[in-house]
Amino acid sequence: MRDADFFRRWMMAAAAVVEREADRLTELDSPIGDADHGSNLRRGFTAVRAALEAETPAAPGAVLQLAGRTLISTVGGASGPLYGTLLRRTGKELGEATEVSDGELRAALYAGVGAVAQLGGAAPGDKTMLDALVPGVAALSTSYRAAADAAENGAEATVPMQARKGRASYLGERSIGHQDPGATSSALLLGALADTADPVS
Amino acid sequence: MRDADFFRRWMMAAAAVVEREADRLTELDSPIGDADHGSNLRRGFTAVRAALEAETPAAPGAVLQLAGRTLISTVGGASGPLYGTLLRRTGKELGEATEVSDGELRAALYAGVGAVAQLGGAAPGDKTMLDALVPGVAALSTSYRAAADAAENGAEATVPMQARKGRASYLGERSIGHQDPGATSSALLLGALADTADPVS
Amino acid sequence: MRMLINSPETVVADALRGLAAAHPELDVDVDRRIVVRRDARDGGRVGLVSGGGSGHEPLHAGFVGPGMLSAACPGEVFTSPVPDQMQRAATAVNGGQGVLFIVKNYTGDVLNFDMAAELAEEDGLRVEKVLVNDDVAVTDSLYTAGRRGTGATLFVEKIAGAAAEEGAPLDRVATLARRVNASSRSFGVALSACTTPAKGSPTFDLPDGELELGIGIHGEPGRERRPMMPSREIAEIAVGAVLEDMAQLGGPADGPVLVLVNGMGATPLLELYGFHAEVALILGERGVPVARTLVGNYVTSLDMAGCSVTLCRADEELLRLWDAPVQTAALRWGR
Amino acid sequence: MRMLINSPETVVADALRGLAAAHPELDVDVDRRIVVRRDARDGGRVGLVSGGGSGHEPLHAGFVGPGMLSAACPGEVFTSPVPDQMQRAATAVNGGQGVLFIVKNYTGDVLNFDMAAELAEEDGLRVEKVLVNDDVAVTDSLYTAGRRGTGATLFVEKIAGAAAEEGAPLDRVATLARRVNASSRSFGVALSACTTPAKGSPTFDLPDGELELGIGIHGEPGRERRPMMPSREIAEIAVGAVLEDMAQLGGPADGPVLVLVNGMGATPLLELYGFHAEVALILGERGVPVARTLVGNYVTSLDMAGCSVTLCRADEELLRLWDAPVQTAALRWGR
Ligand SMILES: Nc1ncnc2c1ncn2[C@@H]1O[C@H](COP(=O)(O)OP(=O)(O)O)[C@@H](O)[C@H]1O
Ligand SMILES: Nc1ncnc2c1ncn2[C@@H]1O[C@H](COP(=O)(O)OP(=O)(O)O)[C@@H](O)[C@H]1O
Ligand SMILES: [Mg+2]
Ligand SMILES: [Mg+2]
Ligand SMILES: [Mg+2]
Ligand SMILES: [Mg+2]
Repeated sequence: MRDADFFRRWMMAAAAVVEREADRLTELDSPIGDADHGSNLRRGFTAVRAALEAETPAAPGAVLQLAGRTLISTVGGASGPLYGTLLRRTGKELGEATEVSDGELRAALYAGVGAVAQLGGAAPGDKTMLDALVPGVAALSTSYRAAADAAENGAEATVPMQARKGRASYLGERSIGHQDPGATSSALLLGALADTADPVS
Repeated sequence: MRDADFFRRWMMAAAAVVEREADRLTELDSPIGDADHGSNLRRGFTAVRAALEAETPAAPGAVLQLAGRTLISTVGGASGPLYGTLLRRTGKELGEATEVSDGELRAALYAGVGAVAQLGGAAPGDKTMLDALVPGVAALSTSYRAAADAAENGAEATVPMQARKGRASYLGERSIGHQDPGATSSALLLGALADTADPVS
Repeated sequence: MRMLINSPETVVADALRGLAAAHPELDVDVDRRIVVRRDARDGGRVGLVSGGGSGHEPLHAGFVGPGMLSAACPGEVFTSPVPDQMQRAATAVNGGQGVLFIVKNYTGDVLNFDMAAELAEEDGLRVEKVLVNDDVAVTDSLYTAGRRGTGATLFVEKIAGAAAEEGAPLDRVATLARRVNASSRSFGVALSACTTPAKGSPTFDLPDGELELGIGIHGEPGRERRPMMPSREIAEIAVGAVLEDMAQLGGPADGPVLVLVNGMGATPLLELYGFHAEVALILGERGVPVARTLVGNYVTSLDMAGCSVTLCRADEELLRLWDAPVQTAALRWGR
Repeated sequence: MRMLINSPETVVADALRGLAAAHPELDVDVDRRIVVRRDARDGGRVGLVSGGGSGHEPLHAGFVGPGMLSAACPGEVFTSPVPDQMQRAATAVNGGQGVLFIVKNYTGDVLNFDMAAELAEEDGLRVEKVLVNDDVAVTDSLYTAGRRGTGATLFVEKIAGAAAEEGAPLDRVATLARRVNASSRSFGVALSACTTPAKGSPTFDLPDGELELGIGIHGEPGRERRPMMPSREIAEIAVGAVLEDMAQLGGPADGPVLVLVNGMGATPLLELYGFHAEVALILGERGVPVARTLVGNYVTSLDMAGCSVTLCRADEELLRLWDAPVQTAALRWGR
């Protein structure tokens, strides 16, 4: 069973890895976007960290909902509402229980990813964060590490895709050959989850 | 004795050399000026050529006055009024005679250069066209070639000078180390005169 | 990085402080990032709220004032604002007649404004939205995020603003705004990429002597790269693309148009006017009468060099509203 | 060369064609290169004629209209116009009350305007001249061509234009113009050089990460090169230099000032407003009250990145004339 502290540590780990990788995410957002994905997420997760230091929600669901609300209120852009919705919806699914099972988390994340797909209207293959989130969440049934690896593979698999959603879609065929920044950050989030679940000491 | 055709050919030779050297003059005007001296003089002498093709003044003085007026009406900048005045004043000094002696031309050019000094308020050593014109005209008593060489030396001698007139003066000490574009074009004008007087066949 | 800034993090806040200092007639909340016309709630007018990423100045804050926007919500550079900003702005400008959100069609802007509209409606406000999507360079909108909102935003904000100023009700202001958008088309060209403060180097690599056709206003490259050409040819391409798409509007092809020749930020006015000479010539050759013209830097992309052309097919009503007085930092005329 | 032009030779003529197309209220003689306010001769006003090299747009043609200039004479890029232009403009705007030439202090401008004044006086016109020389970066004016005319030109043209519009006689308009110039000081900074069409490459070499202090508006480098610094520090240097020099004006050091934070052409408005935040803060710290502020690209240097600060010590009369209505392409307010 996973308690609120586990989710807090996941979010802190996510904040740390976003901080570390922000420049790379912005770089990825340059050729096919507007060069802000890294700074967007850095701003958002810095705020998430501050929120979780100021408040200590007692339930896993509350932790994720606070994180999601914070992202929505601080990030902007496409990724703010999308990641915010991912965490908020996942948190809502987890309800008010103070501990949740891995199965419950998996089901909740399914719902969260579904909400992202609905909000953004994208499907796998459109070269968005969904290309990492969907295979990542699917592999959760194996393990957190498998989910992270699947997301990572999914992110890499966006390179040859032609974008059909988000800014990269404006480029048409010229979007081919670049890795999607949002898929990359999604892999980082699931990586942070795996690191929190199975700390590599 | 020099007739109107001699002065026409001088102006045509000047137009040709300005055309050839325009880019270099503009380059020289970049580090210590506003990068237009070559295009200014090219525009002016192209108009001088056209004017002398349209009209054929019968007197040396009229040729130079027409050229001077044309420069004033087409160049603008500092060099337009200064070179325009040089030629206009020289032309006025030559009067209406249909032929003039080398001595008369020398005296007239003295007056022309004096008019430039008066109009612009500059003196030799200020890093302007006067640093080529003054020694150039002084050497006319030897030969046209000597005048051209003296002007050329005078232009080169502007390199170590600190400008006290014109745009280069704004740079203060940073004007040191660059050759003055106006002194350079003055040397070209006297070079064209020498080529017209002693054609190197 | 050739930027006149304190730090990439403070760019937007610094600009808002400067805006507040320069324009006492505006109510600038630097922390919450909303710029509000001081008398927004007086007069029982419909409130007009727009916003988007920063980096397109004077859009939108420069268009806040009598006859145009009631409030603007600037986001981070090239990042749409967050819903809280628009929700607050809506409350600040609602004089009881409801609020129109003017949203440029980008995924981020759409999502954040949608969330804000939900929040505002939960607060009991009436909210309408108009989506600006005038950029004809985005084709196949089935397979993209749809056409981008660019120069037409200015037309929408000006004309809807004039209608609101006259006291038109929300539905009518919204309908007009949608009509202006539907009647407008744009095409943009970049001669250089731009540099965002966060990245510190150009967003793409454009060698000297080449240009990008069909760019947007976020430093993204266009659809196609071509060798540099004379402005006459660039104008042919831009005006051609706009007119071709406009033909689908139906209606008289020789109806009068509003023209916006818009600089992307780093192209001197000298060049923009020279470019406009070609645009005007081409429109004349094609028999398109020009009713009004605006040349300048209005919907920019930081320090990008280049320009865009926006045309709006305008009937008598739109022209009257276009001519109506406007008093903002960046657009002023009349009365 | 990243330029939206047809050819270096046609830049000025093309821009004038575009100006004519965009502004039917102006009388633009493309061949003779004069831009005249249509009703210049009506009303028996003093005529105000300015001009200078092109590349500083919207200066001067963008300031032609009611309440400001009667005519502008654009020269080639960075090259003063020729006397024939000013002579013709003087004739075109002379309504019998004489003409004031507003001349930026550069050797070329001074010589050409002087020649034009002689010609116009030979034609029987009354001509006065005012020399604008506000740039404090040029020190030792004994050993230079003297201080350059930069941002204060806008103050002079606006205030003298308002006086002429009110019907003030030539002497009084000239005296006022000289007073505005004498009360104004500027300092400019470049973050990049500019590229003239004729040369096609930057006028000087400024490595990324460095800036030039004390530049003029013709692409010439400044007095000093320094490593890049935050805008707060740049503002300290610029405002400091201006205020120090202004102290020589005597009079109350805490008199109100007009502030112009002027972009050199390629610096985005976002950065200019951010820079102005610092300027306003520093003026506040030093106890200098700001009466009016203008932030934008007004006296530019082609595509140079950078900015300048101009302050003008303003009494009640100057403020009143500053606030008077103005209707030009680039500056409009009032009525
Ligand atoms: N409609 C969408 N559905 C899912 N993800 C999307 C959608 N649009 C964009 N994204 C994701 O958002 C990422 C960009 O985020 P970000 O750069 O922060 O926002 P913006 O595009 O507004 O600048 C893209 O790389 C993509 O993965
Ligand atoms: N006061 C002056 N007296 C004599 N020559 C001058 C003076 N000022 C400038 N010059 C000359 O003019 C040249 C510059 O001419 P040009 O570049 O055509 O005009 P501008 O300086 O107006 O751009 C300088 O190199 C210098 O030789
Ligand atoms: Mg982005
Ligand atoms: Mg020069
Ligand atoms: Mg963005
Ligand atoms: Mg010049």
